[in-house]
Amino acid sequence: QAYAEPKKEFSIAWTIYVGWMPWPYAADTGIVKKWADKYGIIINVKQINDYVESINQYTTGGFDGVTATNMDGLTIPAAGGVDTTILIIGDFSNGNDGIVSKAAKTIADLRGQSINLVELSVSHYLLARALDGAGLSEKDVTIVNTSDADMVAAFKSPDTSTVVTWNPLLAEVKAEPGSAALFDSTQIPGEIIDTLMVNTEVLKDNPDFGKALAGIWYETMSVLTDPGEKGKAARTAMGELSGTDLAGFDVQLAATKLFVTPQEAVAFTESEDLVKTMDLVRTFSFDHGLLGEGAADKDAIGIAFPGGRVLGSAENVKLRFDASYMKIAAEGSL
Amino acid sequence: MRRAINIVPGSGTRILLVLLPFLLIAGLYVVVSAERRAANPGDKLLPPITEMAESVRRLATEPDRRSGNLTLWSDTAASLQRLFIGLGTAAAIGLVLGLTLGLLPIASAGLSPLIAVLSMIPPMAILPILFIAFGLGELSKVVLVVIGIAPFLVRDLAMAVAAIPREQIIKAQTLGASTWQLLLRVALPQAMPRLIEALRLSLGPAFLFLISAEAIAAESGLGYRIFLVRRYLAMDVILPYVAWITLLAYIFDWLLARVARRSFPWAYVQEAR
Amino acid sequence: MRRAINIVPGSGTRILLVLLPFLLIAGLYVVVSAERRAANPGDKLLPPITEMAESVRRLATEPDRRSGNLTLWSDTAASLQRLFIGLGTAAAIGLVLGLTLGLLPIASAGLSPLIAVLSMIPPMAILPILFIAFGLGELSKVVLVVIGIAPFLVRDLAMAVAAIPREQIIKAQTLGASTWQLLLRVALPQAMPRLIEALRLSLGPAFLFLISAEAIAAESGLGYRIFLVRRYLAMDVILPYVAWITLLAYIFDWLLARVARRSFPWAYVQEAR
Amino acid sequence: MSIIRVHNVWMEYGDQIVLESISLVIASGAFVSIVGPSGCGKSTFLRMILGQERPTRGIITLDGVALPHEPGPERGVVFQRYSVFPHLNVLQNVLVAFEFADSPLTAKLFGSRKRAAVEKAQALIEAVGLGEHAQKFPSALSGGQQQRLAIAQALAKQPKVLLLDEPFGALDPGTRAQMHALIKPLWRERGMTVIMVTHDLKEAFGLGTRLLAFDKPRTDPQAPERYGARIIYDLDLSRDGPVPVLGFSKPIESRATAYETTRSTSHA
Amino acid sequence: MSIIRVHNVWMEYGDQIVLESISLVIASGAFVSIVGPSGCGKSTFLRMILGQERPTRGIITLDGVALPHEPGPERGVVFQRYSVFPHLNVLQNVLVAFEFADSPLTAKLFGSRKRAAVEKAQALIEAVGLGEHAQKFPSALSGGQQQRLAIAQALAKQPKVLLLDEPFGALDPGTRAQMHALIKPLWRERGMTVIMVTHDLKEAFGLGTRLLAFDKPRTDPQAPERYGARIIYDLDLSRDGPVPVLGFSKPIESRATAYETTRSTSHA
Ligand SMILES: Nc1ncnc2c1ncn2[C@@H]1O[C@H](COP(=O)(O)OP(=O)(O)OP(=O)(O)O)[C@@H](O)[C@H]1O
Ligand SMILES: Nc1ncnc2c1ncn2[C@@H]1O[C@H](COP(=O)(O)OP(=O)(O)OP(=O)(O)O)[C@@H](O)[C@H]1O
Ligand SMILES: [Mg+2]
Ligand SMILES: [Mg+2]
Repeated sequence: QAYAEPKKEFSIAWTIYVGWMPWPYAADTGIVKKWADKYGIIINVKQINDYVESINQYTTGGFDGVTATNMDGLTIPAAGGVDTTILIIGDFSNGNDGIVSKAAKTIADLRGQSINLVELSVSHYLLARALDGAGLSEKDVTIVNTSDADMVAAFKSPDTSTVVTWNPLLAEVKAEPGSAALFDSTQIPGEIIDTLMVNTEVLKDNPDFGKALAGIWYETMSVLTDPGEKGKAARTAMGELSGTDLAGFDVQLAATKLFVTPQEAVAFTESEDLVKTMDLVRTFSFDHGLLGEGAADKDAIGIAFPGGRVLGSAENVKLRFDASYMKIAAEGSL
Repeated sequence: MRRAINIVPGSGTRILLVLLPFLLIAGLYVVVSAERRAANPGDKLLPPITEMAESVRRLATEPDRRSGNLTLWSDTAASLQRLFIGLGTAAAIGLVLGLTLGLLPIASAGLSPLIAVLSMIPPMAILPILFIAFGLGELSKVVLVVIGIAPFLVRDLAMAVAAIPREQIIKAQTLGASTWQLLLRVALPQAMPRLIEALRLSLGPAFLFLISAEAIAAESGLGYRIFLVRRYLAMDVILPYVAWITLLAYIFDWLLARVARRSFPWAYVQEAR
Repeated sequence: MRRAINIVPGSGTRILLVLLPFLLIAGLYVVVSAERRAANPGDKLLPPITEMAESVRRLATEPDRRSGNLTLWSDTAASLQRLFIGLGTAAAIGLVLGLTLGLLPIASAGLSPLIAVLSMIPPMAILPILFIAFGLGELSKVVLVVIGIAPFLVRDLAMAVAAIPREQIIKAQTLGASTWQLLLRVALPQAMPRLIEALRLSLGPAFLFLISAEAIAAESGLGYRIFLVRRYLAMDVILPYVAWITLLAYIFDWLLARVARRSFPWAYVQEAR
Repeated sequence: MSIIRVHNVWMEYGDQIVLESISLVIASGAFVSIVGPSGCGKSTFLRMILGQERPTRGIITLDGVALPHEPGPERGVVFQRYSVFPHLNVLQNVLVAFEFADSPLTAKLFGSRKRAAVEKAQALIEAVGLGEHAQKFPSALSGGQQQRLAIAQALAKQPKVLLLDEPFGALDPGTRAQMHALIKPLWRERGMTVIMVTHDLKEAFGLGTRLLAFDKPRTDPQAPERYGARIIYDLDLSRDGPVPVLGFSKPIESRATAYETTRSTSHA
Repeated sequence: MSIIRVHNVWMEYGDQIVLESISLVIASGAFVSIVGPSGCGKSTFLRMILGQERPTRGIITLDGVALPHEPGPERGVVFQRYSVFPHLNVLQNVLVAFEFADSPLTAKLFGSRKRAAVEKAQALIEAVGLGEHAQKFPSALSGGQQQRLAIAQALAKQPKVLLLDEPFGALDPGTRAQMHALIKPLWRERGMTVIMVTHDLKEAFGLGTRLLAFDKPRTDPQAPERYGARIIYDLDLSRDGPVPVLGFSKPIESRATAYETTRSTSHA
C-alpha cells in the first residue's frame, strides 16, 4: 500500500477510566500541546462517553488512536481488519475489576446463578478466568448482559445477585450492604491491560505522532505520581473529571498497577507473560465468536510482540505490541 | 404546461416511483460498501450484501452454540413478547385513563396536568428508580415500553373522547344512560379506532424503548443482539436486524390499519355532505 | 344524585385537584426516602430533598474548577443549543418535505413509502453509522434529534397539507396561483399552526434523543451530566436534572402553545355553524 | 300529564345576561315553536329545560316537581346534528335505549330480553320509515334519515317532553317537508309536549300549537350584554287563524325595528 | 365573448359511466341553472368545465379553443363550502388574487402596487356588502358572508365564466334570498357566463336564463353503472313564461317516473 502524505493533525479518543484519566488532564494542562508543538503537529484529545463507541469510531477511521484494553483491541479493531499498534501500556488492572455478589460467598457458589455483566468485555473474561479456576464453566451460570452505565443501579435491584464490573462502578457496588467481593483482577495480574493503541499505518507514516504521545504520557505520569502538592492537585483534577473526588480517585488508583516509568512498561511488554496472557485472551475471544465469523480458529489473527515473535497467523498480523516508542522515552531521547 | 400540482402519476409510474428511492439507496450502499472494502478488506462498517445474507442465514438456521436456539427467531420471539405485553398494557392504561379523563371533568381537572408533566420526563434518565421498583427482569423492559408510550396514549385518547360531540353525551343521558353505561357503550367504542391509530403511531417509539431496555439488561432479544454485537462492530448482523425490526414494525402498522378498517368501518366513512 | 359525568369542579376545587397528585407524590417520596435512609444511612437512590437542594445550589452557583463555568447553566446552555438547532432543522425539513409531499401527488407517490419506512427505523440501533457519517462533534447530536423527530414531522405535516380542502386548492388555481404560489400563500400558512402542534408533541422525544446522544459522546450537556454521575448513582444530581428537563420541556410546550394561539388565531376558532 | 312551569328564570354567563325574567306555563301536549334571532338564547332555554344547564335565577318545574339539573329519560331531545351514535347501526341506535334501562351493568341484552327489545326498536324504526335501513350505519344515511333515526331514538323512552333544537335546519326543503309529515302524527299519537326551536317561520307556524318569539326588547349599544332576551311574542296557533304579525316575513336582520314598535304586547 | 361548446362528452370512473354523450352550446352571458338528483353528475360536469377533470371522451371548448385541463383564471368558481382561505382575512382573501398575478415569486405586493391592489379589492368587498368586515377572518363570518366573500374573490380575476356548485346550499332561506339579490345584478353588469348547480328549483328558475336537468334516462337494475346521466330537460327561461314541467314540484325521489314519460323530449 502506498505511503500516505504525512499528516499534521491527529485525534485520539478517551473514555472515563482511572487508567486513562491522564489523557484529558494532559490536554487540559497543556502537556499535549507542548509535545505536539515540539513535533510540529496537532493532537486533538476527545472524550467519548460510550467506551465501545469510542473503539468503534477508531475502527472505522474516526480517530487515529484510542484508549482501550488489550482484549478489546484484539476483538474490535484487529478483528475488524484495522492493523493496530499498542503504543503505550499504561497499567494493568490490579483489583480494578471484580466479581461482587449478594448471594454467593465463593466462586463455587455461583453455580446456577444469574450474573450481570457487560457481555464480551473484560468483565466477561474475568468471570471466565474465575470460573475456570473454580472448576466451573460458563454453562453453569446464566449471563445477563447489562450496560455498564446502569450496573450500579442494577445491583440495587432485588433480582440482581451477582455482578462483574470495573471501577468506579466496582467500588459503588462493593459499598452496598451485604455484598461480598468473590474475585478480582489481583488474582490474574497482568491480564487486563489498559493501553493506548494507534493505527499502525498512521504510525508508520508519522513516527512523530508516536513520539509525541509517548512524551505526553510519561510527563503526565511524573506529575501524577508526584508525592507532593503537584501530584495531589493532578489527581484531584482527574478525580473530578471522572465524576468523583481525590479520595475516590486514589482508591481506584490503588487498584491499578501503573507503569510509572517507561522502563517498567518496556519490561512488561517484552516479557514472556504477555504472550501467555494474549494466548488466553485470544482463546477466550475465539470461543465467544469475537474474532469474527471468518475466523476458522484462534490463529486467524496474528499478534506480534517485540522481537518479532508472532502468535497466530504471521500473514495476518493485525495487533502489534510495540515497545520501541516507550524505549525511546526510557532512553530520554524524545 | 400543467402546474406541478396537477400531475398525478399513473399506477405504473407510481410503482416505479415507489421503488426508485429504495433502489437508489440500495445502489448507493453497494457502491460505498465496495469502496470501503477496497480500502480495507477487513472493513466491518458497511459489509457487502452477500455477507449480510450469509449472517442472516447463519442466525436464522444454525443453532446457537451456547443456548441451542436459532438466534434470529429466539431473539424475535423474546422481543415481540415484550413488545406485545408492553403495547397491550399501555393500551389498557390508555383506554382506562383516557376514557376517564375524557369523560369526567373532575378526573380531568385532577389528573391531566400530572400526566402532561409525566409525559415530559425522559424515562431513560430515571432508570435506576425503575430498576428498584420493577427489578431487572422481563418486567422492567415491559415497564419501560409502557412508561414510554402510555402517556401519549392517555392524552390522545382523552382528547378523542373529549371530542365526542356534546350532543351525543346529552342524548345518551336522555336515553337513561348512567356514567358507566355511557363510558361502556358510547365513549369506549368510539375511542377504539382512535386507540388503534394511536398504537400505530406508537409502534416506532415502542420499538425504540424496547431496544433501549434490552440494551440495558437482557439475555436475548433484538435489541440485546444489536448492542451485544456492537461490541465487535458486526454490522453484518446489526444492519439485517435493523431491517428486520423495520419490517416488523411496518407489518404491524399495516395489520393494525387493516384491523381498524375491518372492525370499525363506521369510523372510516367520509362524513356525508 | 347527579351522574359523575355532570360534576364540574369549581375553579377553587380545580386548583386543589391539580395540586393534590403532585403533593401526594412529593409526600410519598419524602416518606420512602426517609425509610431507605433509616435502613441504610448511605443510601443514594432516593436522597432527601435537602440533599438534592444542596446539590442544585452547588451546581448552579459554584464554578466548576476545570472550566470555571457554573455546571448547571453551562449544561443547560449546551443542551438547549443542540435541542433548538435540532428542532429547528427538523422543523425546516418537516415543512419543506411535508409541503411537497402533501401538495404534489408525484412527490408523494415517490417519497411517502420511503419516509414511512424510514420513520420505523429505530435510530438508536444505527448509532455507529450515524456517528461515522456525521462525526462525533455537535453535528451528530443534532442529527440524532433530527433523525428522531423529522420523519414524524414530515408525515404529520404532509397529512395536514393533504387535508386542506380540495376546494381551496382549486380556488387558488382559478385565482391564477402557480404551484409555488399555492405552496407559499395557501399551504405554508395553513401548515404553520400544525407544525407548532407537531413540535409540541415532539418535545418529549427530542429531549430523549438528545439525552441519548449526549450519553454517548459529549463533554457537557444535561444528558452528559446525568450519564457521568450515573456510575456513582448520584441521584441527588440526577433527580434534580430530570426535574429540570421536565420543567424546561413543559415551559417550551406552554410557550409554543401560546405562540401558536397568538400568531395563528384563525386556526383556533371553532368552525362557525 | 306533563305541565312545564318556568318561574322568573334568568340565565347569565359571567357578565352577559342571556335570558331575563322568563315566566311561562306550557300545557301538557302542547307543540311549542320557538323562534328568534341567532344568539338570542333559544338553545340556552332548551338546555335549561333539558337540565344540561341550571338557570342562574328562578326555577323550572315539570308536573310540579323541580327539574333535576341533569338530562334524564323523561325529556327526549333531537339536535340539529350529531344526535345519533355513529358507531351503532340504525337498529342498535334505538336498541341501546332499551339496553340502558334493562342492563345497568353491561348495557347489553341477550336472549329473550334482547328479542323483546329488538321488536320494540324495530317497531319504532318502522314508524319513522327506516325499516329497510335497520342494518345501516348512520354514515350511510342521508341527513333526513339520520334525523328520523334521532327521533325514533328519542321516542324509545316515551319521554313526557320532546325537545327539538333546529331538528330540520340542515335538511333540504323536500326532506324537510317529509319530516313535518312524520313528526306531526307522532306527536298527536303520543300526547307528548314538544318544544321546537326553528329558524324557519313556515315550519314554526305549520307545526306548532303555540309560538314563542325570543328577542332582546331593549339594547344598550355601549353595553349589549346588560340586557337579556325575553319572550316578545306568545301566539296561540291552535285557534283557526292566528293574527299575522308585522315584520315576520322580512329578513331576520331588519326585524328589530318591527319588534320595537310592538314591544308592549309582550308575553302574557 | 365566452361561448362554451361541449361536444359529445363522456365521463367514466372505472366501470361506472357517470355522464354520457353530453353535447351542448352555452351562449356568452347566459345564466345556466343545472338541477338533477344527487349523484347524477352535476358536480362532475362542473369539474370538467373547470378543468379539474378531463372527460374520458369528447371535447369542451371555450371560444373555440379546447379548455386546458387544469383550472385557470378565466373560469372562476364558488363551492358550497371551503371556498375561502381560513388563514387570510376578508381583505387578504381578495387581495391574494391580485398578488398571484402581479408577484410571481413571493405572491406579496408592497408599496404603491399594493395600495392599488388593495383599492381594487376593497371595491369588490364593498360590492358584495362586506365593507365593514374587511379585517375579519372567515371564521368570524356567517355562512352567507363567507359565500359573499367567495364571490368577491372569484370576481377579482374578471373570469369569463363563473361556476357555482350549490353556492347557497348551506344557507338559511333568508340569507339565500339576499344572495340571490346580490348575484343577479353582478352577473348582469359583468356579462359573465354563469353556470350554477343547485338543488333548489325555485332558485334554479328564479336566477337562470336557461335550465338544464341531468338524470339517467335509463337504468338497468342489474347494472346501474352501465348507463350515465344525460341532459333530460333544457329549458329557455328567458322567454316570458317557461312551460312548467310535470313532476318538478314533487319531492326529488319520486320524480323518476315523471321523467320516464317525457324522456323523448330530451335535449335540443
Ligand atoms: N357556555 C357558554 N358560555 C358563555 N356564553 C354562552 C355559552 N353558551 C351560550 N352562550 C351565549 O349565550 C347566547 C345565547 O346562545 P344560544 O346558543 O342559546 O343562542 P340561540 O338562540 O340558540 O342561537 P342560534 O339561533 O344561533 O342557535 C349567545 O350570545 C352565546 O354566545
Ligand atoms: N373521483 C371519483 N371517483 C369515482 N367516482 C366518482 C368520483 N367523483 C364522483 N364520482 C361518482 O360520480 C357520480 C356523480 O358525482 P357528482 O359529485 O358529480 O354528483 P352530483 O350530481 O354533484 O351530486 P350531488 O347533488 O350530491 O352533489 C357519483 O355516483 C359519484 O359516486
Ligand atoms: Mg341554537
Ligand atoms: Mg355535487
